[in-house]
Amino acid sequence: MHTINLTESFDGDFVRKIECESEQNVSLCYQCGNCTAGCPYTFAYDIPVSQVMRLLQAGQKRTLLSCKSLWLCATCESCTTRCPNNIDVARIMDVLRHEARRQGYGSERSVKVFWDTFLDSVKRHGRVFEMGLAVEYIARTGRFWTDLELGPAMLSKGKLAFKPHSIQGQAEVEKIFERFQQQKEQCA
Amino acid sequence: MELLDQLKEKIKERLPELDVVIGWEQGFDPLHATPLFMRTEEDVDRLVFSPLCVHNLASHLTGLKGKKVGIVVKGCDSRSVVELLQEKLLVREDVTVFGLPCTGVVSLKKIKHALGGLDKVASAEFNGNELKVSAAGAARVLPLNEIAADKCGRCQYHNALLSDVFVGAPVEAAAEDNYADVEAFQAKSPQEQAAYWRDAMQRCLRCYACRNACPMCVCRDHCVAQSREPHWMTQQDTVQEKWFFQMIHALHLAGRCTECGECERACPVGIPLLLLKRKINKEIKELFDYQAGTKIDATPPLLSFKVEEENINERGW
Amino acid sequence: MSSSPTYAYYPGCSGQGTSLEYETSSRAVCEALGVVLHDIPDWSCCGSTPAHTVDHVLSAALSARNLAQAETLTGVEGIATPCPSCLTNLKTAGRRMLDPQFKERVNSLLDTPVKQPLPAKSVLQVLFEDVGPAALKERVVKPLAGLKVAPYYGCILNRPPEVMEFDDCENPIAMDRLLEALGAEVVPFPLKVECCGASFGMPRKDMVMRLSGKLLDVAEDNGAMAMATACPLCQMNLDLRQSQINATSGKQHNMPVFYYTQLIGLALGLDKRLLGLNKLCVNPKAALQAAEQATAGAA
Amino acid sequence: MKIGVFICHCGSNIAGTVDVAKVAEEVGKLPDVAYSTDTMYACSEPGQEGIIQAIKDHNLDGVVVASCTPRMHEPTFRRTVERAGLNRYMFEMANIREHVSWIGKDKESNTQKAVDLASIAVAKLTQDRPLIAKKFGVNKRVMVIGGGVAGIQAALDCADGGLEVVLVEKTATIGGKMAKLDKTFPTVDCSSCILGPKMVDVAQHPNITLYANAEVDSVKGYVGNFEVAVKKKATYVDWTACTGCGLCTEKCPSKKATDYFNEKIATTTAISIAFPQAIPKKASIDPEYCIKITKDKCGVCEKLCPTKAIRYDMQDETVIEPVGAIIAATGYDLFDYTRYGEYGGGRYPDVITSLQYERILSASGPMAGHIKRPSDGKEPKNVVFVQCVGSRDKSVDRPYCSGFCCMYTAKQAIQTKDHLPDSQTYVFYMDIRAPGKMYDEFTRRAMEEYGARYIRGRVAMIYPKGDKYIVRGADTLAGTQVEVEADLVVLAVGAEAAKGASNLAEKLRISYDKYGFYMESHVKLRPVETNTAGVFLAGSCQGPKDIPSSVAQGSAAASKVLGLFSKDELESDPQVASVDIKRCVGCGKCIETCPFGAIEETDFRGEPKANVIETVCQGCGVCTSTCPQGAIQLQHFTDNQILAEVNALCQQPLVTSFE
Amino acid sequence: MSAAPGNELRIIGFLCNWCSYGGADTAGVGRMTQPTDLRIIRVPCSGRIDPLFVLKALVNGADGVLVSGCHPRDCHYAEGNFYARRRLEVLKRFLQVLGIDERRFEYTWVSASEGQRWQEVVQKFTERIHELGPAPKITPDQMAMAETMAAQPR
Repeated sequence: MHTINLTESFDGDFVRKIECESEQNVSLCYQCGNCTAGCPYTFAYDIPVSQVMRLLQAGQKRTLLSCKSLWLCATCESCTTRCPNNIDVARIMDVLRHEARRQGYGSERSVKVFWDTFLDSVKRHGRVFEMGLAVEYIARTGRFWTDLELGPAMLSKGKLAFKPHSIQGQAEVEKIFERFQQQKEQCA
Repeated sequence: MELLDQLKEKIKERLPELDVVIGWEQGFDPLHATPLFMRTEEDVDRLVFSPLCVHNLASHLTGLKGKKVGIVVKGCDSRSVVELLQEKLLVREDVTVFGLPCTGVVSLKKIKHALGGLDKVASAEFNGNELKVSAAGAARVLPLNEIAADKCGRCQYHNALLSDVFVGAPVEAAAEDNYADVEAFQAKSPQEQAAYWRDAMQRCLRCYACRNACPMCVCRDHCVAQSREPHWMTQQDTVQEKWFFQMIHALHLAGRCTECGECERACPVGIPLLLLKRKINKEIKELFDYQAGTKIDATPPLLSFKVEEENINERGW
Repeated sequence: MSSSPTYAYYPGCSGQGTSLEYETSSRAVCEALGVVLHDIPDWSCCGSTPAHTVDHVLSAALSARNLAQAETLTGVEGIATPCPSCLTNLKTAGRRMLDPQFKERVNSLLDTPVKQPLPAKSVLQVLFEDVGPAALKERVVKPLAGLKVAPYYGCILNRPPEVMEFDDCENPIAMDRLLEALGAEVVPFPLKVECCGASFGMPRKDMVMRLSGKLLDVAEDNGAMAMATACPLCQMNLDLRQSQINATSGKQHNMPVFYYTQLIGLALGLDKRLLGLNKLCVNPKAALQAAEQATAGAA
Repeated sequence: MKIGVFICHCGSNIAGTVDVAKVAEEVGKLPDVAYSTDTMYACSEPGQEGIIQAIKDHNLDGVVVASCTPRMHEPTFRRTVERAGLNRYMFEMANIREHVSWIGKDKESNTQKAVDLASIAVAKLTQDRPLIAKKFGVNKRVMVIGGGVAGIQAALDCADGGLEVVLVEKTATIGGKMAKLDKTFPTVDCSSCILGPKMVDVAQHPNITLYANAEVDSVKGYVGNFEVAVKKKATYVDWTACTGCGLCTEKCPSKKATDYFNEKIATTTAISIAFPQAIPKKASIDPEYCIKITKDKCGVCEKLCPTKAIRYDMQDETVIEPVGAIIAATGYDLFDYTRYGEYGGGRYPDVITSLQYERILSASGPMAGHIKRPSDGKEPKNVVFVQCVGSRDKSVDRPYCSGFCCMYTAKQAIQTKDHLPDSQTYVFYMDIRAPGKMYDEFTRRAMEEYGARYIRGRVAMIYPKGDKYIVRGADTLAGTQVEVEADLVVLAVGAEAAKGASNLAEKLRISYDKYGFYMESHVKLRPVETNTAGVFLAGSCQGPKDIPSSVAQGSAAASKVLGLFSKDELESDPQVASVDIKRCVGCGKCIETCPFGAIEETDFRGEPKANVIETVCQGCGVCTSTCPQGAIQLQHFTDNQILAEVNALCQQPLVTSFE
Repeated sequence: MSAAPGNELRIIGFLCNWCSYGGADTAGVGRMTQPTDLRIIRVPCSGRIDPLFVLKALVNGADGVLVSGCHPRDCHYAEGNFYARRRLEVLKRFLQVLGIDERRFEYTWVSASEGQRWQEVVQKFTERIHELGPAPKITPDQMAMAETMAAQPR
């Protein structure tokens, strides 16, 4: 473990940005650990959520944005629901993820690719095309063995449509993404 | 005629046990009635009663404290007597009330307006719903509803609410008071209102006629307007001092004013002083469902409270 | 008698595929119980979890398009959806759009702006509040007596309570009461709101194996013959992936995982085709028969 | 008038953000101000001497000090001007610290505001008149409300000091929470062994009248002369006859009555005595469960009672107690832990409160001191303690630390090991709060000698697994999630204000905070006084406290009462209403509104007039704002004094030029 | 929105000694920053406050008046604030015909422990008065005074 120089590495702008976007005050956290205690994903995290909060208080931007935990949070709201200080921890995790995306981090690639593929599917069809999503995901990750064994069951139950359920308003949905992208670029 | 004779008879019956009975007599001209203090039977014979008997005689009561006093009251006047009794400013046994039914009194201001002046009135005669006036050689007929006092149009208490002797047949009618005048004034912007009062108060002479005419202004010589202990007001003749006096008057009457309108009637410069009191009455009615001078044993709302006030919403402050 | 409860209905994408049977059984149950559903015309995907991991305005906008579409319907008191993930997104979008600035940013992404977001409810909430266990009980023709079922609500149906505003966030009971009304025996299930692994099935199967595996373990420990869920993702993780879980853990779970609407449909004696029991991966026949036998034996 | 003005620096507290010299200069320009200066610490000895010297040097008629809040030092400075020969009411204070320098950083605005505040003080002073206090007699009896350890201590100290004491206790026995405890920290001595003798002393003390099963109904009067109505709730047993033999409780057939003393982990009989050492040791009937009262059957106790003490038709009774002072010692109640759904919300029988655990540990408790699980009576092996349940938790509106949970948990962990040597305890804590004598050493012993495993982190959920409970928490020091398989879980539930505390506060006219704890007069310097003269506080009603602090406060409150009663007469505050007989029209409106009945009607030359009973008047001034004639004036807050302040603010240009 | 120096408005507070004055002290002890416009007059009880004091202030040029007492049921004098509540409510409504914007007057309850609440009340009321701006000079002499003041060298 390395020594953190708190005077030099504290990134106040980063803390303020996360606080502002999440509308939360991270100083409220007194490190009781209830979020970590309740989090179903702690076993998979590289940094438990209470330490994410701690590192955020300490302004440790790089450590946070590069951590895997951000991508493994399912927003199950257990931390938010139980926080004794009424901090919306899940929202902070969300906002950290946004920032990580903006700064080009994506430490859990398979998850990020899955989410991106999902949104592409929405953009392309207006609704999620599950079959297409699976195929695309496998293509992008090269993990062609993913859930291969489930295929027959799903197909035999008629649960996977081969064609997307396209909607009339597909263009409208696509424009949502495009306008979002434009606004983002304008801001940048 | 019948009513007046009956009244005279009743007064004469009671006169021996009373020091004085207050009523009205004809004034200096046919349009004016004036208070009459009856001590003898001859005095009683001068008694009149007509829509010209505008004075609220209750204003004289507290000045006669300690004496056995009889008083002739219209419906509205009776409320003042009730209120004075409720406030223990009169001793019930000392007051004998001769109650009358009343169909309304005139507004001399309206008559003046209609006639273009009140000088040289030779005769005035009520005939049904009309007043026949001859002035400066010309005769005019004025419909009563055009010259009635504003307060009569919304009167809910035509008959004396309290009387030891009631003369005549009670009037059945009772109007609703929806405080339309207050609502209308309230609809103006604060700026318009302020300008209105500024103009009005510039006219004010600080003559205190309003106060002196008020039956509920019982402080008399000790009115805070002129005292130094406490020293609420200076004697400076400024608009805000004069206006502040009207605020004092109105707030000192909060929950007490019986809306006889004497303040406004007495004002020589025509300031609508009753409006201020009616505004407060309106709110007191809404907040506490209370009207002054209607029940002797009622508890005045500003001298009491409820732990939970159902009508006061404190706006979440 | 007041008029029937009427809602704008938002089916959600999975209802078109992986949770077809939830979709058809929800509709069938609502119809049978007098809840009127009008589909939101040309609805689109709410963006689910992936959208809010990118941006909150984008996420809200994907939901907001549907809120705007719902405003074209008349006579509806709100939006009903069977899917908790869609529900969360619709409610969160509505709540955040109370802030006029946020609303403006969302509307700037849309062709048709949202005027006044309609309140959203889960179909479970609609059935619990507008129909209620007592009325449901009266309609039961084929009680599910003997069926020991673990009610599993999933993590976001009731959480966070400030947003979801329905039922207890730690120990919800709405589904319990409805299942009890059907005559089923609801077993204690302490992990009612614990996460199943969510959408990590494809990218991080290991996480789903562990979390859903635990849910199955606890349900079984508590004597459940079946589980009831209210979420397409939960159902898929527990049912479709049960074979994977067994393969990973070496256990032999054979736990049918129903949508609670399927169980209501069964008890109401609705058309089996609409209930889609044949679409469940873990065959429920054995459990249902066992229940029947247990009741018969007792009688 | 010659007024002296002293603007205090308060070190840098005021001078840091207020230009005090400027304030002194500006205020010095006012017409009546003869002397104006700034001073480093007005309240210090040289500060006060400076004031006295200036009064003499400049022949001042009155003094204004602009410094801190008058709620702090007004009495100090009044004594100062008195020492210089002025009447103590020829003094005014301007609060330029709490209301100016501490709440704004802009020096120019602050300075102007300080000038204004000092100016209104000067304006008021020009209207001040000397006032002389009157004396009145004191009823040297004291009422103590609440018979917990704080109340017991206060009652005994007062009684030993020679005062007559009335002790009012809500429940059927005194002893409070302490009587329910098995052992006490940090000595692990037996609670009833140290409390029991004190309880007996209360019962036997000739100066103490005890009303158990009684509550305060209403409080009238004022310091020295209160009248308290005490409602003695029906016990259905004539306590003058009852000998506490217990025969009735043995034979009562209704055995399902709620056992409040045992924190509901057991049931008791409909007629019962709370516990063997109860004081008074008298039986009482729970009417909800009594078969005779509910169904008019049974009547066993009546038949058996050797002294014929049973009264099924007993009614509540109210007695009036005149006292001169009141000590509130109403204690605390436990936070309702069922609000924590994640801990089972009361559904799990083996997840219990710390006080229930005390009853389990207690030899006189329902399990006779054997630790057994409520569900199946088995001895637990793993016992988990969860701290801060309803403490330091904003989400349940309990942000404060309850103070004593860390200590009793350590004690319970030690006791657990003593009772069950094979057991293992785990303590989930956030921080260990052990700032007392031998306290931290004690918690260390729990870990070092008794092997309690302390885990720093909150518990997120508890759920049953088989016949055990999974306690899932965090170990934040290890940075991980942890699970313990527990047999018994003890929740360290926090303390909250006693139920009905705010209600009683309203009767006593004392303030309480948003949680219902009573407000002391000054946080540091007047910890057992209230803002209502003659009403004192002891124990946890003021905020959570452990036994030593509660006892200390009980004694402190008693010493305050003894001090108050050391004089035969008290000085009344001369800031009372006074009638101008000329102006009074005798309408009696003031009589109607006075909250204290302090105004009476008198006859003055045949005219009714208002007359103020000075010792009864509390100085609220409701009468003054009621009287339209301004005939009744609250001294020191007369119309003229307040008008002077209003005028000082309004009748001058908004911005006085500094140049 | 703390007023800039020189930009202050004239706000007068009437506070009861036991609760609200204490609450303001508590806010001070907690260093809870507040706008500086308010000047506090201490009275024993909100029941002591004659509504005419409020009018006196408003007529003579105050831009806002704030009255604060103990919460109902928690009056040091048991009943004073109950009377105050009735009087002040009537007063507030009376303003509706006096040409004085009723928002310039408010009454509320703050206990001695509620420092933060006091801070919020002061903040909110001061903001409100600044939104309303300086009170219109209703009388000619006041207008004259305002002019003199404006002409004064600063």
